[in-house]
Amino acid sequence: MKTGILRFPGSCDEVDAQLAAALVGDTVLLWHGDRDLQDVDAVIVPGGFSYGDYLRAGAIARFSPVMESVIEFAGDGGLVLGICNGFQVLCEAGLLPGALLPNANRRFTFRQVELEVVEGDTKFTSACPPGELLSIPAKHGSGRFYADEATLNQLEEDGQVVVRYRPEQNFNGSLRDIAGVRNAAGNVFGLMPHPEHAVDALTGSTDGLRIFESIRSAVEGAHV
Amino acid sequence: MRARVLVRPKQGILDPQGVAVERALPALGFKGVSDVRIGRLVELEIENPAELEAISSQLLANPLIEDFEIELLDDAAAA
Amino acid sequence: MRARVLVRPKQGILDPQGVAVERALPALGFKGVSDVRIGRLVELEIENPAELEAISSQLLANPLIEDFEIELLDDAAAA
Amino acid sequence: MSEQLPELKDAIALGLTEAEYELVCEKQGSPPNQVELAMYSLLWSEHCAYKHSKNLLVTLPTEGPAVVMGPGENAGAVDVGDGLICAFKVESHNHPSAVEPFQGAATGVGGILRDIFAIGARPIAVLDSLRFGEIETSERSRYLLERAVAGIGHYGNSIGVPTVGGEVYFEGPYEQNCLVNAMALGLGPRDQLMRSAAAGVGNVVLIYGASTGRDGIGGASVLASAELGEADDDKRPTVQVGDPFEEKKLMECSLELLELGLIVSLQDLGAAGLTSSACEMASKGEVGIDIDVRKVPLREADMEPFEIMVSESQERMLCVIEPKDVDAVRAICDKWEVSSAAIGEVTETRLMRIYSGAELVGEMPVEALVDDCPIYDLAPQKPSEPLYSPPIARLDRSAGLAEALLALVGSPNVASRRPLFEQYDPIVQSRTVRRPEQADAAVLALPNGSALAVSIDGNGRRVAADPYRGTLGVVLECASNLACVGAHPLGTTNNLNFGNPEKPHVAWQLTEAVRAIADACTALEAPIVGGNVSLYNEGASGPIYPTPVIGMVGLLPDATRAGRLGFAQEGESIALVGPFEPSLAASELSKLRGEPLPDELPEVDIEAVRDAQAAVRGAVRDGLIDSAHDIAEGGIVTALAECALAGSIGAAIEIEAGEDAWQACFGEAPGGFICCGHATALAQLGERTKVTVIGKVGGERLEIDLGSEKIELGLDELRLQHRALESVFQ
Ligand SMILES: Nc1ncnc2c1ncn2[C@@H]1O[C@H](COP(=O)(O)OP(=O)(O)O)[C@@H](O)[C@H]1O
Ligand SMILES: [Mg+2]
Repeated sequence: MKTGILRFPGSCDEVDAQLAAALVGDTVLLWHGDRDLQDVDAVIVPGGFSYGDYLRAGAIARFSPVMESVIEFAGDGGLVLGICNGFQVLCEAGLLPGALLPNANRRFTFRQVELEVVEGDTKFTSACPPGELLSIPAKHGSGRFYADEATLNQLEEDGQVVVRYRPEQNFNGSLRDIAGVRNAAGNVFGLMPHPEHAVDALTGSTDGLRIFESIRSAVEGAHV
Repeated sequence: MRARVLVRPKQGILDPQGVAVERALPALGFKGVSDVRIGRLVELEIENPAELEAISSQLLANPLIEDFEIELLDDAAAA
Repeated sequence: MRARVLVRPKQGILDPQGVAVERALPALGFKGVSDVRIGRLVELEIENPAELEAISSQLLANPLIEDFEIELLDDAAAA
Repeated sequence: MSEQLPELKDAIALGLTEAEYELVCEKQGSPPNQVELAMYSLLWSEHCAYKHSKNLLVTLPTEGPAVVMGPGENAGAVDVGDGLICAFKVESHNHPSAVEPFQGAATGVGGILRDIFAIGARPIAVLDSLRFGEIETSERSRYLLERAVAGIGHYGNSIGVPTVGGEVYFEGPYEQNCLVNAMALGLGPRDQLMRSAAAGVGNVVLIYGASTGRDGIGGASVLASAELGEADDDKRPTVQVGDPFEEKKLMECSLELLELGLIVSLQDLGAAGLTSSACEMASKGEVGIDIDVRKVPLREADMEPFEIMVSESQERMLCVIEPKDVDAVRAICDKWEVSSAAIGEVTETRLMRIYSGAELVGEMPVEALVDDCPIYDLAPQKPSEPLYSPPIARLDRSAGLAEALLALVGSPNVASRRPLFEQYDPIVQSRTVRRPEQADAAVLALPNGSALAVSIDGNGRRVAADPYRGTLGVVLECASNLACVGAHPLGTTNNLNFGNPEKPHVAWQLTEAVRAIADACTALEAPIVGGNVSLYNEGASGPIYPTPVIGMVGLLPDATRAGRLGFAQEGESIALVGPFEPSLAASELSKLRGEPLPDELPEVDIEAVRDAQAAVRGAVRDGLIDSAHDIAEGGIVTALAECALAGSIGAAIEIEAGEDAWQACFGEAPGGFICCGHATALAQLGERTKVTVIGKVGGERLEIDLGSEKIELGLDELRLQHRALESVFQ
């Protein structure tokens, strides 16, 4: 399996995502100005502050040449994972429902959070038993998930809410404690916390590794 | 021509910044201020003002969460 | 009464947001946009509009790096 | 530009003395024009010329086995093995932060990061050291704290460099003149180390990064060289606004240029902008430089030549490259969307020649600009009267020990810093083995399995009481912090934040502090590889507490064994380790009681402390003990509470209080550690240094039996107090 990690000017966690993805396969960094996705099996839109996140997080990055290819790739069923800023970019690009607003506490906040895996049978969570708790760091200034009531209801009905903050852990004010959602087709997933920063006991927990293992199973399952 | 786009959080969406300003005012001795909303002010020089609608809805505002309003400023009034 | 305070980066002060937006526009197919300045839009309900000047300079804007402009909106025009 | 030559009064307005102005005229052979005077006044300012501190700084020890680059370059560097170096330095942005805390602190971080990548190292960590007035009573201090922290986070988070540690203290003397110091570390290949000396006559001088505007004209340099009085609005020029996105691109672009070997020499543009970078590059390279200001990319069209030369616009770098590489360098800049322009040439003239197109608008000997500023001797004198008024009492004399402990744990100088540091990203780059509040020093993994440890420390109140011994304590505390994670020091950086050195008692504080840094660093074999000096930190009511801030970088061989501070396991033994002789002089408790500063602190046995550090370090490395924490503000009992809170587990302790239970509980001194581990392990540690087993880990309470008295508090009660700073951030 080969994972491509996007690199925008202003990306910060792209190398971290690459290190994590390298634990389950090959990796390549994809430059924002290039359209060629280099035959990757999965794409990660990483964390950071693409284009400075000026105006609105993710607002400018979604128009980059590489995102045109990613939108096409996702349309063809390719796996796309958006982490933090990547989640924001995917929402702005319309690949995921909803939007991410400035945190309710008005501050950039770093915290190790506990997430509940709501949907354990997605392409991104198949390695997690449903209901499993993951300890993963979150760090962002605009992570308050918002969608209108009707959309929220529909997301819950269709099993598109993949991970939720545990009680007391939702510091950003996300509606219904939503930490991550997938698209209707199930091949695009975005979340605010950083699974790539939870893949090594030396630097924290290893709970995030499950997400990457799930992606590998999805890709390799599809290949056989 | 100089133009101005006012971008506001949609009604019904929590605006924590606005709430914070509202909360800070009484301590500074200002009473009687309410319903504070904080948004973005974009001012620009544009050759073809007909494009402003598209620029605003595609880039300057996210229609899911924000409303926008376009004001054309005649050149004399421009700063 | 409804009022609006427009807060802008002072002339000569770097406006990183404005620069970023200006650079992004050509890629979206919009040419002919220049001199983009991004500021804050504050809208509020106030009992005594005479206080707006003080509120703006003390809380809403930082006079060292920002200018502000006050607009009183008649109640009908208020959103 | 005005045709008229500036006069003496203009020179004085720019901060030169009459004698200095006359010396400039003499060096120039005629009165300087506007461009020349602007450049002289900046380079001869305290900030650039170190005219009151140079003679002291040369007394610092700067050599050691690990030192690769000592003071004099953009940052110092130490060898960390396997062909890698760690570059590090601390910088102050005190006066800009007092005026506009968000941008002041943000651009402080931006500036120190540029110093790191200017020498070819990728920034891997930031630490901050902050001082404000009393937040419990000062609205202004709360505002400064909140905005400075937001600014540091804004810059460090956005650029993808983790902020892994820091310190913050609140004391009355910082009310008007807050301190905002930032330290950064970088990692890079030893053979790619870059220096700033311009070289190669005929080579091209190229500026890249942000365009040049009127930011901070006369800013940091003039500001940093004059006291900030009450009605000094006219000394407050345009504030510099930081753009971390621009700096992120600038950093990636610089590192790529260096990796490709396209750069001959490199220098960031900091205080005094193009003037100081170009002149220092020319000076170090013993060459001349011609610059055409019309070629500098401008943000505002109508700038005068002198404005372009002194602008302090952020996020800019200056490099010397070979003419054949110009296109290649500009192509890399374009890739990163960083603007670039060839603006000059290296010459053999040893002159700075400034052109505006074809017109020569300034010509100065490099040596006169950089080396000929008069250096002043200090006139140190120990004050006969107390310099600082006593703090306001906040703890009643009738309070019991338990009540005092709660007050200490909740006092702004001791309470948890979480509300601050959780605004910083401590983990980006995937190297952070110990985050804030997990251990006394931050720990960053290296590729070969070893790890760097870093700590930054200061204690203005103790230094104010006794500049020499107080400063010894600061340096020792830094090394103790490293020992607690298992690291030995490789090198040290320092930031000397003091008042007006022309005042004899400030000169005395400064002289004594530098003497202590030299003594302690020599004893610890932790040489000084760089630093910064920030003088004239005064408010209307006098100087700040003298505040030498020490940053120390160390190495531990096995990252997986990095120490922690929290109590680990039920049933383990707890020991007091090291030659600890507590005293209430200038302690946190005496501050809470509103006591005036004493005249001196007890003597410090540097060697004994050093040996205790070695013992603790060894025990952590060998995996012998499970926690280690050095005793600092609030004494042994506060340290015990911190270990219990960090480990979320209680302890039962017996302390032989002797005559003075207060001193035993809350007295402070360098050299004490709280360690926990199996009884046999602690006994083994006892063969290397003084060890007294004082209790056991367990339960949900902290119980301290002092013989005649007892302190018993639940962890919940302690935790609630410990969270006191949360209220500042709502
Ligand atoms: N207190 C100090 N101790 C040791 N070196 C110092 C001290 N203050 C400044 N230096 C050294 O002097 C040089 C110039 O410092 P500075 O003017 O702060 O550099 P920059 O222009 O990069 O900000 C640097 O090499 C710095 O490390
Ligand atoms: Mg420098």
